[in-house]
Amino acid sequence: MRNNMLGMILAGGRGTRLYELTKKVAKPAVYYGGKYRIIDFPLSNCANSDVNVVGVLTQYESVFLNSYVAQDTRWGLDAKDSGIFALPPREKSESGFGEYRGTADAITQNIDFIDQYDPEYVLILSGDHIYKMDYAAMLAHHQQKGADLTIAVLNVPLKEASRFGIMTTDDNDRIVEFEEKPKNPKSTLASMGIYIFNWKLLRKALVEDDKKENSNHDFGKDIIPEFMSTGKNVFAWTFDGYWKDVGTIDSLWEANMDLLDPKNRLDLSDPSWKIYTEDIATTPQFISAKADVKHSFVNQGCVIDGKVENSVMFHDVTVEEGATVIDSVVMPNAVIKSGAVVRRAIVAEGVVVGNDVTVGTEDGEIKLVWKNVK
Amino acid sequence: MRNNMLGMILAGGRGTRLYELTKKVAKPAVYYGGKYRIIDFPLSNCANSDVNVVGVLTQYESVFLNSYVAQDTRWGLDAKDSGIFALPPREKSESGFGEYRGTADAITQNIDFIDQYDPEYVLILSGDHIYKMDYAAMLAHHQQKGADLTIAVLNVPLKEASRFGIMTTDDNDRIVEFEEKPKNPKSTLASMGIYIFNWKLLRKALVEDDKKENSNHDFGKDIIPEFMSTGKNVFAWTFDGYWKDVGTIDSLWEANMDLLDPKNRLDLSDPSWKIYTEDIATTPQFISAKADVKHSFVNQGCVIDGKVENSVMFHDVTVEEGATVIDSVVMPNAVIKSGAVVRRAIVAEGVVVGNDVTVGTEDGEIKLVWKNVK
Amino acid sequence: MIDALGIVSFGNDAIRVEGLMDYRPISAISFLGRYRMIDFVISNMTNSGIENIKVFVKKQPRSLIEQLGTGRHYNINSKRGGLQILYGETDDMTSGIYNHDVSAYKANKEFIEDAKQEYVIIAPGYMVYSINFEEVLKAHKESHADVTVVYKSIDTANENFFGCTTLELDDAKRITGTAVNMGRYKNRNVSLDTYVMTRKLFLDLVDEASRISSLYMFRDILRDCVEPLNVVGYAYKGYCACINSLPAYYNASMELIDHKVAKDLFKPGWPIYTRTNDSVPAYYGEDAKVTNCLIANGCRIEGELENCVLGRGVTVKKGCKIKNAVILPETYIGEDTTIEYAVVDKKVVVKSVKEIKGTETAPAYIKRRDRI
Amino acid sequence: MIDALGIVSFGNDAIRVEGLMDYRPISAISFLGRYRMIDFVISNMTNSGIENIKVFVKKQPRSLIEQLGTGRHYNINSKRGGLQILYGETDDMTSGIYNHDVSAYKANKEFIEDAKQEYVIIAPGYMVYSINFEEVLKAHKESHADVTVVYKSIDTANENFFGCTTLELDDAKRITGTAVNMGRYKNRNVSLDTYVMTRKLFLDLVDEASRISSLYMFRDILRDCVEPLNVVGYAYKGYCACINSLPAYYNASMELIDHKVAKDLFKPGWPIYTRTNDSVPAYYGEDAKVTNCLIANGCRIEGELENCVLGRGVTVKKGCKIKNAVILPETYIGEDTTIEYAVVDKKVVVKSVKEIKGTETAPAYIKRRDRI
Repeated sequence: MRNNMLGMILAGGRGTRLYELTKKVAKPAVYYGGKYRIIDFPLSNCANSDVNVVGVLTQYESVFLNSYVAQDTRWGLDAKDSGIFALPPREKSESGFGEYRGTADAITQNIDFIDQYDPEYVLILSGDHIYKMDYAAMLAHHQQKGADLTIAVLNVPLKEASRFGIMTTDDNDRIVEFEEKPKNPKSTLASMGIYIFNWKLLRKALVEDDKKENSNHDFGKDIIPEFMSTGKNVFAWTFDGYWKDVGTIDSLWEANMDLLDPKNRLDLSDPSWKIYTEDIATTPQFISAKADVKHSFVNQGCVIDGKVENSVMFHDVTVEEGATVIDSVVMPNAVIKSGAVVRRAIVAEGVVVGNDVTVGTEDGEIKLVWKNVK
Repeated sequence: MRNNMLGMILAGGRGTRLYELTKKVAKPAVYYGGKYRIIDFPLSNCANSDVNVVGVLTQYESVFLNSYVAQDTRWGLDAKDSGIFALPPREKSESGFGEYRGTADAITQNIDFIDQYDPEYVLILSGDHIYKMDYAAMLAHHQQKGADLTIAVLNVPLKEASRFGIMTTDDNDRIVEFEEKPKNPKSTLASMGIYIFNWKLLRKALVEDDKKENSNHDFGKDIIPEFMSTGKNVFAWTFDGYWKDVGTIDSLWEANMDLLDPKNRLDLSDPSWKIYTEDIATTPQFISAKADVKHSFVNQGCVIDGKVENSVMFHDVTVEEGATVIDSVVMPNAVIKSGAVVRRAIVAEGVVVGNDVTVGTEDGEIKLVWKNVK
Repeated sequence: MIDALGIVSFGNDAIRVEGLMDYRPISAISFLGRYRMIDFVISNMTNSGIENIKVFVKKQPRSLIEQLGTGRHYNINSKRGGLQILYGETDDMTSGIYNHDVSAYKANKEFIEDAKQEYVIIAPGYMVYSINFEEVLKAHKESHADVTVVYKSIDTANENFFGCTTLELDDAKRITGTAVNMGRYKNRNVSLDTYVMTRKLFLDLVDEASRISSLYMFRDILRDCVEPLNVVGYAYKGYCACINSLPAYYNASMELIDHKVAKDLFKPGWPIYTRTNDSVPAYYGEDAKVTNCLIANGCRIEGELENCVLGRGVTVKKGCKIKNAVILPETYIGEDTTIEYAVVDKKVVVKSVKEIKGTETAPAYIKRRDRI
Repeated sequence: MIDALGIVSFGNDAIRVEGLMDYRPISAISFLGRYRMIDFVISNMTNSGIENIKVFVKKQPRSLIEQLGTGRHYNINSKRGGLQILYGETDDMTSGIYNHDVSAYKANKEFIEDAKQEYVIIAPGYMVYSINFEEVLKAHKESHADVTVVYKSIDTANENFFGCTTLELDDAKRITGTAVNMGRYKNRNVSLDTYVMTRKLFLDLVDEASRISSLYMFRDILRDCVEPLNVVGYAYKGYCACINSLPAYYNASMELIDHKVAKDLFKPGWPIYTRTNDSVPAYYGEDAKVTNCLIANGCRIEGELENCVLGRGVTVKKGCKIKNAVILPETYIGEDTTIEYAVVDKKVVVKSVKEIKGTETAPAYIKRRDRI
């Protein structure tokens, strides 16, 4: 750890409002952007920010996620002293077996993991947000301010502010007030759930919190208020880029469509900040003589014989001759058969949309197609 | 998986009779042989036998073990479709969170992991045995016999037979009787806890066993008797090499001393069957003008100024001038200070044996030195 | 795992892909957008269970070193097997004509001697095919041949495989003579320069060749051997292209745009691996018009493309009309450019030139990193 | 991470480790049993936060390709940074004298141009030292020098660093002149051929050098530059050996057997990485008698050793008496062999010869894979 900061990604979420997409994989493993899984974003951010040791706290349906993140070569965190480590709950010699009780408890139960590396700082991240952020710049701000805790914040529209943890800061970026989901927000600076802690102080706070019976063992509800109330140096660091929490089918669809917006600020093709993901062996994409592809992202291995417009196509999707895909997200290995029409839909991995079937409408609700339709 | 066999290593054991050596690491992570951890043996056997996808079922104090095995480059299982996957218990969408109830249950809870790879055979191994075995040869025997299940067996002395699962076989290696720890053993063929199952049959048996209320969900007690009683083709494959289950301080010490025996059959220097382990950056070993090293294994990074005889020294051990180490195992980074005498002892990692201190005696019990002695 | 050492050979001097080969050995040339030529032979080997592979390079090793890496992306487990790059350089080599396959084998003999495998499978880096070497080895053992040569019966020898070795076979598939394809006949059995033999025989033949003449290449010694040895042919039936000239490179690229033809090369369960570049999916703009094309990731297409192969990260701006062209990775084609019958090498920037035209038989070539 | 590109240079023709260099470039030579020479400079770079490293090779790249691999064992994360091996070969190179550092830089200029870093740190593969380049870069920035040259003040210039450049420094540490150490004086400031400058200046100097003469090497252009440019010295105080001859190689090996000397090279928190070989711990037999030795893993020692360095996997049978020798990896010394003052190369088998003796100033050399 050259910059002495260890990353911990909270990736235990079930993502129940993504329905069938999270039936067998945890929310951080959900597909996004024609090629990626959501957790590729915090992992790639870590790799690009020189955060070389990353723990991923998993719990729900973690078999796939554990093995996915453990292939650390994908994100280039494969040097001798680097690595990505899946951290599901485990049996301990002193306390037996127990699941994570809250976001803070997930860290508490892995104090021994963190201690192995003896970091000066610990970066806490969420595994289900889409954004590009330079954590090294945030750390520089943390060090410059002499902070004990720095919280990354985002300016949100006032009407949405009550969905977030809201900060009030002074001229020096010091946080003077923190309210979790306030009814009448005093500011529009929302917490992104991204924290840099001085590890010694966090460690102490976690050990104390662990003993409190009434605690939710949660960063937003317990640890940050504790830091505030005991007069620690808590600072805000303002982020000014694309950021999305994809909790629902609608927001997942929107986030994909955002990529097609010419004004979109999430540039995935910037060579200096690549988003890394699994390397899949496929052919190139075949665009046939009958194909008509416009305003879309199409990934490797696709065979396009039909019409694709304003859509995001994952690897190895087949769109047969005479089929139409508009305003949609089509996940890997899906097949859109001849004559089928797919509009405003998310087609899940491997799903076959049968000949001449129509799913979705031009202006209706976003449709999740999670099993074959004939 | 070129030979279509997936490996599953049971590595959940606490190893309570190894006392302080397993306080912070699970038994499969205990040091052995001057350089290795016990689990390096089954993992290296898998790599050398072309078993390219390996699941490691962990539970007790698994943080270290999970991250240790996940660095699959160490064992050369780092190709695109290969890998070692730590599989601790996890929360599932349909059944919530639960620890492994027995050896068979550990596999049952990971049926979905195995199904991802769709193997024809599954190899079940234990993470805490020391031996070199070609599982590909065992698989060839399994295929040749048309077996549903093949159990690796070892000829043990009759008096020890009642500690094992004991097989009776016919001329064709078919197992006709299986008794778990019999009082009056009918044979000396002991199960090594190494099984090759046809996955489809095992999968079915596990799903059925999962529902049985009185089951221990254990291979020896439940699954194998079930295979026997339902007339499946169960065969024995006889192993004729070095094999050791190191469950106690005495047996761990013995296993290390076995390496120094000229008749020892566990050749760790055979280039065609290397045992792989963590790669540690150290200096070479410095043997000074005052040193006297005889009949010992000494690992990289050691600085030997004193006398070392009939001992196994792990990396970066310091033996100062005038210190003596005889008939002992000294684990990494331990320091034997000037004038100290260590005999018939296991000195744990990082322990300092102070100036002129004596630990152990010439013919006494094996002494475990797990904290600094002054 | 099969009991064979893989040897990737380099071409003889008849193999000359004009332009492209000024910058890298043929096996490192970009192909079909996603791949480099060598991906095919290495993937064939690892899919066949060959994990110990020696890749011979004649010169300019850099691009191959980077493409091959440790081999993990080709599914080679680093400690069991491995990809070793062997270089033909010798101290007394003052001229290129002595730098041929036999001299490279001889200079690196110890690494072949040290291998544990009973057999060698030799295959070149300039063939694009999809072959199961396990089956070839099995056939070799069953035939009790000394040497098995993989060949393909073609009826277009007057147009393809120029300069390749043609084989005369008797009814038992024994090879009775060889010739060089000068394009005079249509129907020929063409050697794919792919051989199976024991490692011992291979080493003997290398010694024999270098004893006869310091100019002898491996195919020369094989020609001499059809009499004393039992040299047998193995017929390969799938797609194969021999990339030994710029037109051959261009034609194979055009041919494989057709998904039906490509299906004969890309077979289920037989992945062609390559090194990932972590590029984004290809983006097709509002005004894109793309028909009959093979596109790699990272491309941004705002113009019109017909019958093209685009490498990774190619940009095609608005108003472009590009037809029958192969554009190599990271090239930028500025607005309103017309391109027809061309091969545009890597990292070219086309800004001021507005028209590039070649012909079907003599495609235009724009050289690497050119700014025009 | 520091904002510098690492460049590992190869030596000029004055660097000639007799025997050993017939088989590999100097940077690939085995050193102190466990290492290869290049491990020191690469570890220094990665420990200093340099993740983008270009290694220049003059010839025989194979052993370096294998030692370096992807660089992960040197702690280089594969996707952020990387080790790239660049080869000096050019088509018009008919003779070795044109194959020098400047021609190699020029041939591979595009890779240096494409780098993102502001600075370059150039360090050779034949120095054994332990240096923090982050501190050198910091000093370079603070001094506002155009070029910083790392040097060491030594009082044994009559015995060591022959052929190296010596520096004349004024009180402000500005370099006012250079010379070549011919061994005439004891006290000299010796250049460690280690430089810091901006990437832009480096590229300009390479152009300048090749403009003046096709025989100009990088140190020639630096000599010419001390007047127009502000070239400043940075004093390195730790252990350093320049391995530019067989005696220098031998002497450095002998010197570092002493743990007190070695402590000046192997510093806490500054690991020297190398490629693991997965060898077992060294075995000392019943009759072994080993004093004052550096031993690598995989050795089996049954004889007597005094003042020796043993590489990985060396076997020393009973009755041997080996004194003041460096034995390279995988060599086998049969029973009752006496060796004194010798360097025995890799994979040698000593069976019939029973005595090998050199002298302290001219150690005997047994060549690679010899069976004697």
